[in-house]
Formats: sequence, structure tokens, C-alpha cells
Amino acid sequence: MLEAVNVSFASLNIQTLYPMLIAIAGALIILCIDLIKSGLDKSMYVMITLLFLALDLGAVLDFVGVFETTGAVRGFFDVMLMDGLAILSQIIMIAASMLFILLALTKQRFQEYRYAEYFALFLFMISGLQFMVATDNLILVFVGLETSSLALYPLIAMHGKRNSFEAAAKYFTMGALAAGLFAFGSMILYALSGSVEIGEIARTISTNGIDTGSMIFIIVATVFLLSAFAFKLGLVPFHTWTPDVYQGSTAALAGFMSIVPKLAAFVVAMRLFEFLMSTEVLWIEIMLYAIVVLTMTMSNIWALVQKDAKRMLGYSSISHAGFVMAAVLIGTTHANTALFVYWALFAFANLGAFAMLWITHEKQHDRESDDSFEKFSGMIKTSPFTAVMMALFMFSLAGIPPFALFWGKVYMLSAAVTGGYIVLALIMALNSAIAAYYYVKIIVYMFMKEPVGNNDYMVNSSNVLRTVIGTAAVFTIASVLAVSPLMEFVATMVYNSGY
Amino acid sequence: MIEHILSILIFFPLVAGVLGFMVNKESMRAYGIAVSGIEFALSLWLWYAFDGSNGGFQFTEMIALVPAFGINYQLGLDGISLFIVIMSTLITFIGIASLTETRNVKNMIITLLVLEMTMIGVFVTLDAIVFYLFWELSLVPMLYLIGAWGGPKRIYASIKFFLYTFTGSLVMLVGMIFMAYLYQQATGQWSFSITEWYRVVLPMNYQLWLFAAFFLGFAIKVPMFPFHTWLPYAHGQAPTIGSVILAAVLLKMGTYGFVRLSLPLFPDASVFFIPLVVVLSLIMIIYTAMVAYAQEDIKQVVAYSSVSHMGVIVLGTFALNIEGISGSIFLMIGHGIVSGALFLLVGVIYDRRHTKIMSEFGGLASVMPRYATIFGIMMMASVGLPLTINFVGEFLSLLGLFKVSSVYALIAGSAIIVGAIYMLSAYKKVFFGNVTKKENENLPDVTKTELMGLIPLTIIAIWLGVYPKPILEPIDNSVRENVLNIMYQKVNTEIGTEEARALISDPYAVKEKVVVAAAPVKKHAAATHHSEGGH
Amino acid sequence: MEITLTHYLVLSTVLFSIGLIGVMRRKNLLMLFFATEILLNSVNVALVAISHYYGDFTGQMFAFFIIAIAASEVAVGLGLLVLWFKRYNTIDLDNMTSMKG
Amino acid sequence: MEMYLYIALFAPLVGSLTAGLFGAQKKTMFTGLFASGMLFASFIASLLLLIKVLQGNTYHVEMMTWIATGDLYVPFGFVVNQVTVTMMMVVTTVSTVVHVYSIGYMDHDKSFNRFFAYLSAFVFSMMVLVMSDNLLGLFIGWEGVGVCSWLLIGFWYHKESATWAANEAFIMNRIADLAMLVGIFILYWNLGTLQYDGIFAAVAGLDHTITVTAAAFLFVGAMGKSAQFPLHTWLADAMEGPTPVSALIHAATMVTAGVYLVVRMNPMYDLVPEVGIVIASLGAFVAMFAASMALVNRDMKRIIAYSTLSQLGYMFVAAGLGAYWVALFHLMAHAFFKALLFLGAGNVMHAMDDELDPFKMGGLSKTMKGTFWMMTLASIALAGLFPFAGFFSKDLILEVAFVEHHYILYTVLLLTAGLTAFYSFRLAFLIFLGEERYKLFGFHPHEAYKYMLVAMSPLLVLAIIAGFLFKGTYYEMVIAMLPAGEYHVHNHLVYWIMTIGTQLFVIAAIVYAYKKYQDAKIDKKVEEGFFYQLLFNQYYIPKIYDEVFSKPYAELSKMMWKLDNAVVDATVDGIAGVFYGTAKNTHTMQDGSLSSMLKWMVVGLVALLVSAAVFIGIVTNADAIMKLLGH
Amino acid sequence: MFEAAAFYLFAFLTIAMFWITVTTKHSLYALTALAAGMIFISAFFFILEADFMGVVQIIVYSGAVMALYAFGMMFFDTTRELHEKRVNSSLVFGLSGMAALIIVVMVSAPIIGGNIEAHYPILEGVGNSQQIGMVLFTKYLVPFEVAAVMLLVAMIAGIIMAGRKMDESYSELSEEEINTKNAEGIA
Repeated sequence: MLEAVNVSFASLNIQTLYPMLIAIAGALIILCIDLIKSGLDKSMYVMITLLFLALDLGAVLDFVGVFETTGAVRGFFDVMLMDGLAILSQIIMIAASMLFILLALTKQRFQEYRYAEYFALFLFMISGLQFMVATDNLILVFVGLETSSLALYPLIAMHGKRNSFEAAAKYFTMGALAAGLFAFGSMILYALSGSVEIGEIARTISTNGIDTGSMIFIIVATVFLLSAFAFKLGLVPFHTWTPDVYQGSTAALAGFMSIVPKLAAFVVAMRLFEFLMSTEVLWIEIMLYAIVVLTMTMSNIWALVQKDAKRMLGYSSISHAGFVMAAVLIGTTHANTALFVYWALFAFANLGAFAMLWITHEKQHDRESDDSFEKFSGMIKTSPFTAVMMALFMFSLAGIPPFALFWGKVYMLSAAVTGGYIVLALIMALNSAIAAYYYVKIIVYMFMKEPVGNNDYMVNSSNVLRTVIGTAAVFTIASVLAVSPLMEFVATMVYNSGY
Repeated sequence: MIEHILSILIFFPLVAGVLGFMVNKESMRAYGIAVSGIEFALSLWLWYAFDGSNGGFQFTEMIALVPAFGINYQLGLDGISLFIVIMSTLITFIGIASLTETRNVKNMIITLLVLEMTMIGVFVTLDAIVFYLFWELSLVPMLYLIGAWGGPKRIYASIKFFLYTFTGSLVMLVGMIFMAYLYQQATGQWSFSITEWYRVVLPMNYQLWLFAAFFLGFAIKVPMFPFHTWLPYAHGQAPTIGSVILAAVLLKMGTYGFVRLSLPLFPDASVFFIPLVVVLSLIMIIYTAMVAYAQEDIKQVVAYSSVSHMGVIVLGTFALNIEGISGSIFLMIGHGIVSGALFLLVGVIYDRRHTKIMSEFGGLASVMPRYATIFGIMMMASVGLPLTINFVGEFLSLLGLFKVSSVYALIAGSAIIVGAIYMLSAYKKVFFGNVTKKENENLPDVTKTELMGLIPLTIIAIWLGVYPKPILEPIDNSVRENVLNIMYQKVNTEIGTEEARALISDPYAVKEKVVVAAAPVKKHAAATHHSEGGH
Repeated sequence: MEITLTHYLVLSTVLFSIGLIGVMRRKNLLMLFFATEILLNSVNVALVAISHYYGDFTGQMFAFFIIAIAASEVAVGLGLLVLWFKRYNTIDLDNMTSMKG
Repeated sequence: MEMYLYIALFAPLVGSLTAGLFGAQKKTMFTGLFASGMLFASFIASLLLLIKVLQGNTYHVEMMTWIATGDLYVPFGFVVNQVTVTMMMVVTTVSTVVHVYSIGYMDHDKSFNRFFAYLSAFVFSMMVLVMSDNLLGLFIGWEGVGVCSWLLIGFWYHKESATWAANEAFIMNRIADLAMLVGIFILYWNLGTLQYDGIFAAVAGLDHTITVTAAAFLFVGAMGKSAQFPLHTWLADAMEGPTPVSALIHAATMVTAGVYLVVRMNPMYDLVPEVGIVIASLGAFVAMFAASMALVNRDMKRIIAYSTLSQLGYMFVAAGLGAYWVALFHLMAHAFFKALLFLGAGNVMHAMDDELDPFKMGGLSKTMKGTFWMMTLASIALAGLFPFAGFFSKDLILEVAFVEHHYILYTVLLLTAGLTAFYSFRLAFLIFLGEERYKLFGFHPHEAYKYMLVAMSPLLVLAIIAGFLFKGTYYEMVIAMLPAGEYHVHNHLVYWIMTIGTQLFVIAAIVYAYKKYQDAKIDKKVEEGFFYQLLFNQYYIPKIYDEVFSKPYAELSKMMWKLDNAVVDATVDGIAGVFYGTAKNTHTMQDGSLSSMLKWMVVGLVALLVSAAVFIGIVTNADAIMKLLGH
Repeated sequence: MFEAAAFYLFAFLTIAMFWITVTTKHSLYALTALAAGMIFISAFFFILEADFMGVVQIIVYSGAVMALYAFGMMFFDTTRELHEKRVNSSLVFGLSGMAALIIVVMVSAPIIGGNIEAHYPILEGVGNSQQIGMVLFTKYLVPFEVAAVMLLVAMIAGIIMAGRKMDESYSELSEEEINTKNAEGIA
């Protein structure tokens, strides 16, 4: 007969759940409001979402202090894990989300913003991502991942244009395949170690030591998990969804996708490969190296020939992901710090870039692609300020000093150098040279060509959007001041959580 | 004020440029002239406040930028950079003052002011990352200048210019980071401060790799053979003002980099690479001079000629003795003045005829005598006629190189022959003979606006040729202090190579010898006294 | 002859590969979803087997959640299909190539 | 006394700049007068200095520092001593005369002012060259005169031939200048100074081979300026310039700068007799070579130019044999009568509307008496008949060669003397005697302005008296600096035989010339002859240069340019192209179809699996593989 | 012995079913085969003494999922013959075959079952469901709740996307058109 377990409530560390619970609560409240009175204006929902995200962020920030005093906090039978990575990634994700959700307040009306559910799903997605990063239990990771993805697909589709349906369908199907891969990979790990908690697995493996058999299992597991995460992060050759989905979804959402879910995936990848690399199976390093180089280079090359700005930015974000994946490969504290620093800076630069696309977005019924380069030609003549802003973000993405991403690039390169990956550093450097070409291409269109047709650029702009862009711009320019504290903060967080 | 003079110099143009957005289109040109004029005046004041007898860095500033990573906003000025800075401000001032562009002047002037900021930043910063920052930033306004106001193939040219230089400097960036890493290994903390790096003595293999990395960045900027092909396009397509600044200042960044970074940081590697560098430079001198001779476009002639002269500068730098390095730095200034003036001059006829093909002209000497005279003087300066600015530099550079190898010097010396060949033939084609084209028969001679730019440059070109002392002295001291002394100290550690020791002598020992051999100096003092009596 | 864990792993692998075949081969979206179901189920088999042989519940838990995930995927997937079908009256992949390059 | 020095030096500069201010304006007589006045001032100052020097004192001033870096120290320093003052006298005298003369000669030229600006500038450079107290200062003047000669040769810039000649002259000089620079480098790095005093003080202690190289390189520099073979072609072409220019620059002063350099550096050349021999032999060769070309030429000015060339050869012989004072003396004498000759030629050109072919003239002695006499006397001086200047200076060189036992040189020079007499009188007779052929070509000759002739007269006087009047004092003066040497054939019989023999030989040549050319009939048979053609085409050397150097250089340059685009640039674009091409070819893998996307995912998966399998295979069979590889 | 027989039998059946599912041209066959395959899999669960899972499997798949699919098929009217362009199936089979082969070879490598301690041991003589409940509501409470959220999300997604509101998209209408529509809506 099974004896009843009694658990003291305190031991649950319920506060580890607060952030996610806040998000979920927010979503439910939105749904209830919609039930009570439908057809309310989107601005109200946006603000509620913003409110709950703010609460969420507060709850996370609350952990910073806790973490600095007592270190990583585990909760709910050690399922929840609030360590430095979790806290950092949640901060970045939520902050970015807060900026991105504001982009919903456009002048034009779009299909998705007619739905209260849109914002509910958004919050659900955030909570799912938070669960994903705030645990080292593969099951919860999986569930969280699926929650966020299943919320994301409709968000894409709800834009209600052919491209967005297509994008959602493609993303969904490939996501299903990726889910299968992830499940299979974790199954192998489970078979190997009898546990699904990364920490446990690592411990078991290190106690058992590594013989050929277990090495083979580790490798198989790596193959599948690597594929799964390569899909989520859009690493070559698992990237094929990225450009289509970015092009298919609205600029706002595409920008969001290029930042937030990827960061969550990065955190999990960090947790996983931390120990996979520690098994010192040479193959894993080689493969990571290959994938990183392949991703950076190929995506850059493909971006060269794009004709649609959003699609080009899609490819560019692939190459940035590859660039950052290098940190996972290097695996030093310096590198892991660089990952977060880079991503934080990248978040703002990319936010700005996509927001610019979003603010200039017109509802054409005729044109095949929303943001073709021709649309921007001669912008400096017609609306100079917009052009300068756009150029600013492009240069920032290209890593021209002193704009935000430059510092991330320097720090990342230094991580590679100190990690002993000089060649990798050189490849990264040359890649950002290739990348410069397609960023400059937009500049060329905006500054050096004559205007074609009469494009009303600010068609979509509202005070809120302008504010968001302004914020991004200010941060992008003044980032140099923020870099140092950011570095120190991130470094301590990462170091103290043992990565 | 005086202790922040450098920051002011850097950021004044930027602020002015941003404010420029609010200036009305018509009065923009005046605004630009005023701002750049003030900037120039400031730089002159800098000279006044500068202590020429002190070879070290002056007006130093230091603000921690990224303390966690050892990046500081560290500024400092020595004899080497002082005059390049003044030249930059002067060229910008003159460029704007004699601006004949009519399309979209407002943006152009703002761009020029931003460009000025980046140029000055490169030359006064003492922190590698900040140096790199300005270095890269300078590409952006130039990209816009070429791409927006350039000729028919401007976009190709501008992108080529941008990507080419960008690629090279990225490799350099990796080198810088590695250098900082080595420093961190040695001292336990990060630092990108160049003055800190001067203290680091590197083993040979590191020196070689780092030198190569830095070299790529600088060589593309100079531009050295075979990395020079972006330049003709850039010059060919750029508007006059763009070419002027490109040739006068931007190219100097590369050679300045050699002096400021490559030599003191990697002395042994520098010695090791002398053959390579020298051979490249020799090819660069003669080859480009020949290509210049083959051109049909007068602007291309000037463009290639400036490449050819840059070769001499590099040679002087890698002579690794005071004569050579001081000479090369002086030649940087000379080349800046002269090539700047030449591009302005080409611009003059381009504005009138909208072509730069030499066969379109001929006999201009009778139509535009003043123009022909100024062009002639500048041409003579460019072929290094004594008592013009370039002779001093070229003579010293070659003199220094001769110490390293007489053969190199002999070959390099042929620069004065081939230079004369293409310059004279070009001059002949444009100015001599009878006026063949009807359009040329009544071209107006140089206007007041254009003279505003040309006269000062002409005066400087001759004044500094006759009396280079005030510039040469501070350069001399700083070369001893900040280049040769450091190299000497380093190569005489146990790591230093034999060849390096053999080549690099103690700069201050040299100074002693001067005092001994300078018996004439006293007589000279007396003599000047006499001569004053004589006048 | 004793049935070991390996048998089950092999079985699951085979099923998984069948799933892969389906994923690559099917052009009809509905059929494609079938294939993804197969993928997940193949994993389930292995998980439950492992949990049995290790005498540990985690595997069954995992399988349980995978089933849940599979179910919700079906819901979303069908939703997307309905949307697509209502607009374009087809669920054939070959009509889904407006974005490329 | 420095004041006089500065006046002598800078007066021409002042004149030049003043004239330059009016450069663009149309003719103003003022500029000409002012410039001439300045020159005259300079001349007076030099004269006063000469007197002082004769009293035995010399002057050395350093105006200011020019270049000082490392242990290089180069001031603007000037010296007045026995040698420099001689040169100064020559320069100022001739140039003053030429200036005054030019006022008339350039009368009708619209660029009158420009001309004087250039001309005075040239004098200034020449003075710097002469008076500088260090090699680099000399180099300033050296290049300065080069530029002025470029400007003046190309003075009539609308004439293709003129501008071409100007560039040729400049570039050829540049080639020599490079050698000269190298010589300067050598001296600097070995002696640590460029001051003459310093060099002379230390040069004795220098390793012999180094001295030889330095001396050789400096002499190459001298060859350029003094148009010695093989760098001689520019001088003949330089006659495109206005005639006063030819008189001043290409006869009297600039071209003698090479000789002056050797004389000035005599303490060094004394140490390297082997170089001296080379110089002397080259000089003798050029003397003969140039004279031979002068025999058949049909261009009045070119004939005189070649004679200048051959006279320069004489000077180099003397200098090479260590008889520096003789060289300098001949330089002086030659300056006077050659300038005179040119100016006379100028008059003739004026009369004949710039016609240069003497065969189209004849009988001008009637219309142009003054010019006729002046040119004849100048020719006599050139031929070296007693008691004219030429006799004292030129025969002295013959004696030097004889005394120094270089009999080959002596013979060559003797023959050349004959040739000289022949061609100079051939010219004179063709122009002034015989019937008036110019009528056929419809010329209306007239005598030049009076004051032009007056201006020339000082030269005439000097050409006559310079020899016997000055020789003694000059000698006394210069031996203070230059190695003394009486060069007398002590055997009186031999001496008289030599002297008289030479004179008779020369007279014979003159008479032959008279016989042959008084009626200017052209001997077709001779003219078709190989030698005539050879000489007439200047030994085909200009052609050869054109074929061997100019054309190939142009071709090569064109090739280089193509290379630059087709190879160097193409590589860069190629690299970029590779990336872009890859993109173009591979971005289609994104064909938008979902199933191919899924395929790519599976492909990635399988690729990872395969690599894993391979890896595991290797690891598990590591030792087996090692065995296979034979370790 | 019985166990082995059962294993092989069901293994064969499952593989056969799924094979049909992915290969057949007939969508009804595919559906049926899939359902059958699911049921056979549940059989494995019973063999492996995971009764609860077995039941869940049958209910969820053969029940809910299949029902959904069946509905879907009728909605999409794909009951008749499928016309799918076959693209180089050799590649398809090759890839999968290779994958299968490699993984099979790999996973059939001996794993050290040694000292893997069961974190949530299966006890004898206690009902499977009971124990599952125990684990599920302690250790896996959070994932369970998240799964609930996930199902909610899925539901919302399904409802929205199938809803009539999606039939027309504001994103494709110009502002004016939207205004007119709204006016009609009110009227």
C-alpha cells in the first residue's frame, strides 16, 4: 500500500512559479474580459499585457537579489530551477516582449489585433518560454517549448494573409518534426542515465564514466537534440523555415521571433551542451564547430541575394544566431557572458530594424513582397529622418562602431580568442564583413538612389511606435555606456550559476 | 578648456553637424565654413599650446569607457599626430570653403563635419578600440559622399571602398583583441590602451602574426599594392571634395597606423617584414606610376600618383631610423597638402567641362593662365622639387631607406623619374599645345571661391618646403620618444632578434652625435645674427 | 529468448524511421500530421519500455506528456488546416510555395 | 660684406617675382627693365665681392636652418670664395647681357613679362647652385635651373616640339639627378654631413671604394646637366627655346654646372684619379663626337649647341686630368664667346623671321654688319686663334693633355680643334658670305636694335681680352683653392711647334671651310654618303632612344594598366563574385515547398548520424587504423 | 516465451500498420491503419505493465485524435484517392533507411544498466495508476499544469483559426474598406 507523502509548503518554493503564474493569470484575465465584453479596443489589451509583463519582470528581478545572496533556487521537487541563466534570460525576454507588444499599437488596423486572444496567447507563450528556461527537467522543457510554439503558430497565422498562413503551416509542420527529434533525443538520454534532469544525467554519466557504449548513446542523443535545437535556433541546415516564416509574419512578430524564443532555446542549449561538451567526446565539438561556421557563412551568403528586406533580415538573424552559437561551442564563462551581452544588444538593434520595417508597412494588395528594397529607394529625399534611423539600425547590425552590436561583436570575438579559437574568430570577423554588404545594400537604396513612386513611409506610425523606435535608437547609440555594467552583471550571474 | 581641447576638437564638428540639420539650406554653406573654420582655428591653437620640445603625449585625457574590458576613452597628442590633425582640419576647412557642389549641399556639409570628427578621432586617440571605432566610423560618411554625389559608377565604387576597407580592418580588430588578450595574460587585466601596450614585449611568433593582422588593415587603407584597386574607383567616382579628403587624410590613417601601432608594438616583426613591405612598396611606386602614365583621365593620373607617393611614405616608415620616419611623417603632411590641392585643381576643370579626359583639353595654359600656374606649382611640388614641401619628405624618406639598403633606395629613387614622366606628360596634354576644342576657347579662369582653397595650399606647399623646421622638430622629438626609443628598448631585451638590434640604434645616442657634429650650429646662430645685420 | 530493452529501442527506431519516411513523402498535410504522430508514438514505446526495465516512472511520465503534446498539436494543426482550406480549398503542399529563395 | 652677398643672390629673385606678378598681363617694358636692373645690381655686388676676394678674404654665411633631423643638418649656407666668385662673375655678366638683349629680342612676344620672370628665376637658381655651402643646397639650385630650363625651353608652349623638348630635358636631367642624390646619400651616411668643409675634411679618411662610388654617382649627375654622352640628346632639342635662353642656359651657365660640380668637389676627385681618367676620356670622346655632328647639321642653333657640347667635353678633360683651374678658366672663356655666338644667331633669326637653315641665308654681311663682325670674332675665339680667349683656355687644355702624357686624348682634342674651326666658320660663311640666297625665299633681313648690339659688346670685349688679360690674376686667385699646376711644356722647341702647329692646323681648317662653303654649293654625292647620313641623323641616337625607351615604356604602361584591371582588380571582384555566385546557385534550395524543407531537415539529421558513425568507427578501431597507417 | 511472441507479433503489426499509413494512396486506409497502429502500441504498454498509459493511449489516440482526424478528413473531403506528386522516393527511403540502420546499430550497443538508481521506483503490488497519480501530482505537478495551459492554448488556437472571424482579413483590406464594413455591420 502506498503511504501518503506530505510535503511542507515552504519546501515547494512556490515563489519560483510566480513569474510564470503572473503571465498565465494575465492571459486568463484577458480571456475573461473578452468573454464579458467583446470588441474592446486593442490598446486596452496591449496595456494589460504590458502591465502583466511588468509584474512578471518585477517578479523575476526579485530573484536577482535572492540569487546574489543564496544562489540558485530550486522549487517544486527540484523541477523549477531559478539560476543565473534563468533569471538573465527571463529579464531579457520579458523586456524585449514589452517593447515588441507595443508595436501592436499601429495606425492601421490589422486582423490579429481584432482578437483579445491574440494577447492572451502572447502571454501564454511568454510563460511557456519562461518555464522552458527556468528548469533543467527535459520534460518541463519540452512542455514549455510546445506551449510557446503552439501559441506562436496561431499568432503568425492570425495576420490573415496568404503568406502568414503558409508561414504558420510550414513552421508548425517542421516544429512537429523537431518535437519528435527532441523527444527521441531525450529518450536516448533517459535510456542512458535513467533520468531526464540534465543535472542528474550529468552526475550519473560522470559517476559511471564513459565507455564506448555510453559514448555512442551520448552521440546519438546529441545528434537528435542538436537537430531539435538547431531547428529552434534556425541553424543551417535546419534553418529553412526561418526566412519563410519571417517573411510571412508581420515585421513586429518576426522581430520578436528573432529575439525571444531563440534566447530561450539558447539557454536550454547552453545547459545541455555544457555537460555534453564536458563528456569530452571530440565529435560533439567538431559538429558544433561545423554547424556554427556553416550557419554564419551560408546564411550570410544567401542574404546577399535577397530582394525583400524582411527576408534579408531573416537570413541575417540566422547568421547572428550562428555567431552566438559559437559561444555555446566555446563554452567558457567569458563566452556564455558574451552570449547574453550580445543578445541583449542584438535585441535592441533588431527591434529597431524590424520596427522600422513595421512602421513603413503598407497594406498592398498587389505587391508580392511587403518590404522589397525598391520601396526604400531615395528615402533620404522623401523622409530623411526615417532613413537616418533605418541606417542607424543597419549599421548597428553590421557591427559598425560605436553602435550597439559592435560591442557585442568585440566581446564575442574576445571570447573566441581567449577560448583559443583564433581561426573561428577570424571566420567570424570575415563573416561580418560579408554581412556588411547586405546591410549596406539597404543604405545604398535609401541614400544613393532616386525615389520611385510615392511611398508614404510613415503610414503605420503612431506615437507609441515612434517612442519604441526612439528608445531602441537611444540605446543603440548610447550602448557604450551600458556595456560595462551589463557585462559585469551578466558575468556575475553566469559565473555564479556555474557556466 | 585646454585640458579637454582634444575632446572639443573631436566632438565640436559632430555637434555642429547635428545642429546643422536645423540650419536653412541656403545658409548651410556659410555655416559649414564657419564651423570648419573654428575647428581649424582650434587646431592651430593646439599647435600654439603644444610643447614642441617634449616628445611625449600631451593634452592627455582618460575616461573609463568599459572598465570591465579595459576600454578607455584615452586621448593624447604628440608631434606625430599634431600636424596630421592640423592638416585634416585645414583640408576640411578649405574643402568646404571652396565647395562648388550644388546638389543637396546641406547633407554634404553635415557629412563632411561628421567625417572630420572621425578623422581627428583616429589621430588623437590612444586606445586601440576607440581608434578602431573612429577608423570604422570614417567609412560611413565617405560611403555616403561617394555614393550620393559621385559619378555614374558611384555605387559600385562606394560599396567596393567600404567593403574592402571594412574587411581588412576586421582582421585588424581580431589582432587587436588578441593583443589585448596577451596583455591580459601578462598583467592579469584587460587593456586596450596603446600606451599600455607599448610596455609589452612580445615573443617573435606572436609579433609576426599580429603584425600580419595589423598590416592587412593598414595596407588596404594606404593602399599598398596589391590592395590598391579600390582607390582608383573611389577617386574616379567621388566628388571633388571626397577625393580631396580621401587622398589628403584618409589614406594617412594607414601609414599613421604603421607608425603608431605596428612599429612600436612589433619591432622585431617590423624588421623581419622589411623585405616584404619594401618590395611591395617598390612595386607600388613604379607600377602605379606607370599605370598613371597610361591613364587618359587626369583625375586617375592624380589618383595613381597619390598611390605612388604613398609608397615612398611607407618606405620611409620602414627605414626604422629617425631620418626615414620623420621624413615619412613630413611627407604625409606634404602629400596631404599637394594631392589635396591637385584634386581641387582637377575639380576646377571638371566643374567647367564635366569631363576629366585629357584629350578633351589642351592649350589651357593660354586660356586659364592663373590656373595653369597654380597647377604647375603643385605639379612641381608633387614631383618633389626642392623648396617645395614634398622634397623634404621624399629626400628624408629615401635617405633613411638608403641606410637600410642602397639598392632599395636606388629603385625607390626612380620615383622621382617616373613621377616626372607621368606628371609632365599629363600637364603637357592638358595645358600645352593649341586650343583644339571649341568649348575650351573661353573657359573662365579660376574664380575667387576656388582661389580661396588653392592659394593657402600653394603658400603652405612652398613655405614648408623652404622652412620645414617648426614642423620637423616636434615630429623628430616624438619619433625618438614614441617610436624609436620604444623599439630600441624592446629589441634589446632577450627576446629581440639580432637583425633588429643591428638595425635599430638608440635614438638618444644619435642625439648626442648631433650635438657633437653640430659645431656649425653656433656659427649658424652667429651667422643669422650677421645676416640680420646684412638685411 | 529474452526480450531486452534493446529490442524495444530498435523497434522504436524502426517506427521513427517510418515516421521520417512519411514526413518526407507525404504531400497531403493531413497525411503529414499522421506521420508526425508516428514519430511521437515511436518515442513513447521506447520510453515506456525503458521505464519498465529500469523500474522507474519517469519514462511513463514523459510518455504521458508526449501524448498530451501530440493531442494539442493535432488541435492546432487541424485549426491551421481548416483556415487554409477555407481560403484556398486545398490542403496540398504544392500550393504552398509563394515564398521562396 | 654679407649684404653684397645677399644682394648678389636675391636681387634676381626679386626681379623674377616682380616680373611674375605681371606674368599674366600683357607686355610692360617695366618688367624687362626692372629685371635687368636687378641683374645689374647682382653683377655689381659680385664684382665688389670679387675685389674683396682678390684681396684675399672669403665669406661664409648661414642664413637659416633648412632641414635638421636625426643627425642630418642642412642650412641655407652660402660661401663666396675664389671658385664661387669666378662662377658668380660669369653668371651675372652673361645673364645681365642676356637680359638687356632679351628686352629687344622678346619685343614682339606677348608673354614678355613671363619670360623675364623665368629668366631671372633661372639666374637665382644658378646663383644658389654656385654659392651654396653644401651639396643639398647645390641640389636645390641644380633642380631649380632644371625647372627654369623646362619652363624656358617650353616657353612657346603651343609648339609641340618645344614642349616635347622641355619634358625630354627635364626627365633626362631627373635621371641624372637620381644618381646625384645617391651620391649625396653615400656621402651622408659615411661622413655624417653634407657641408663641403665637412666633406673635404673627412673624405680623405674614407674607404677608397666608397669614395669611388660616391664620385662616380656625383659625376653621373654632372653628366646629366652638362649633357654628356649618353644623356646629350636633350641639349640639341633644347634649342626650341628662345635664343637668349640658349645663350644663357644652354651655352654659358647651366650646362657648365656639371663641370662646376667636379671642380667644386675637387678634393674628392683628387683622391680618385681612376674616375678622373674616365671623366677625361668621356670628355674627349664627347668633344669629338659632338663636333662631328656639328659638321653637317643644317640648323644654325643646333650647330652652336653641338659646339657647346664639344667644348664641355674639353672642360671635362681638363677637370678629369686634375687641371681644375684650367677647366674653370675655359668654362669662363667659353661662356663669353659662346653666349656671344648665340646672341648673334639670335639677331640673324630675327632678321630672317626665325629661319634656321644657313643654306637659305648668305650674304647677310651687307645688311647686318655688326652682327657679322661679332659672330666672326666669336667664331675665331671659339676656334682658338691667338690672341682670343679661346686660344688661352683651349690650347691650355691641349697642353694639359700633352703634359699629363695622355697623347691619345691630346690627338683627339687636336683633331677636334680642327673640326671646331671648320664647322664654326662653315656656319659663319654660309650665313654672311656668298650671294644672297635668302632673296629666293623672300626674306627681308634687317639689323637688330642698336642697344642689342651694345648689350652684346661687353661679351665681345671679354671674348677677345679675357684670355691674356685675366689669365694671370685668375690663376693667382684660384690656386688658393684649386690644386696649382703650370702645365708648361718645358722643352721650348716642342712648345712652339705645338702651339704654331695647332694654330696653322686651325687656320687650314678655316680656309678649307671657306673654299667649300663660300658659295654654299651642296655636294649631292657626299650627302648620300653613309657618314653624312650618320652624322646628319646624330648617329641615329634619338631614334634609338625613342625606339628602345620611350615607346616600350608607353607600351608597358598600357599593359600594366590592363593588368591592373584584368588581374589585380579582377581577383578582388572574383573573390566577391565567388560568394555572390554561390548564393545565386544555392539559394534555390529554398524552393518554398514544405516537403523539401522537411527533406533538408532529415538530410541534416542523417548527415550528423553519418559523421557520428564514421567518428565512432574511427574511435573504436583507432588502433587498427594506426596499424594500417603503419605506426 | 509468451512475452517474446507477443512482442514480435505486435512489433510486426505496428510496423505494418504504420508502413501502410505512410505509403498508402488511400487516405481512409491511412487513417484506419494509424488507428490500428496506435492500438497495437497500447498493447506494448500493457505488456510492459504500464496499464494506465495503455488506457490513455487508447482513449486519447484511438478516441480523441482519431475522431478529430476523421472529422478533418470529411471536412477536407480527402476520402477519395490521394493525388500526390511523388518526388524521387529513392532519396526518401534511402535517407530514412540509412538513419534507421545507423541508429539501430548504435542503440543496439550494450548500455551499462549498472548503478542507475530509479528515482521514482515502481513498487510491487501497488496499482499502476495509483503510483502514477502519486508521481504526477508531486514531482510532475508543474509540468502537468503547464500541459493544461498548453491544451488551453491549443483549444483557443483551434477555435480562433476555425472561426468565421478569420474568413476576411483586415490585413488585406484598406482602412476605407474596413470602415465601410463596420458601418454595414452596425446597420
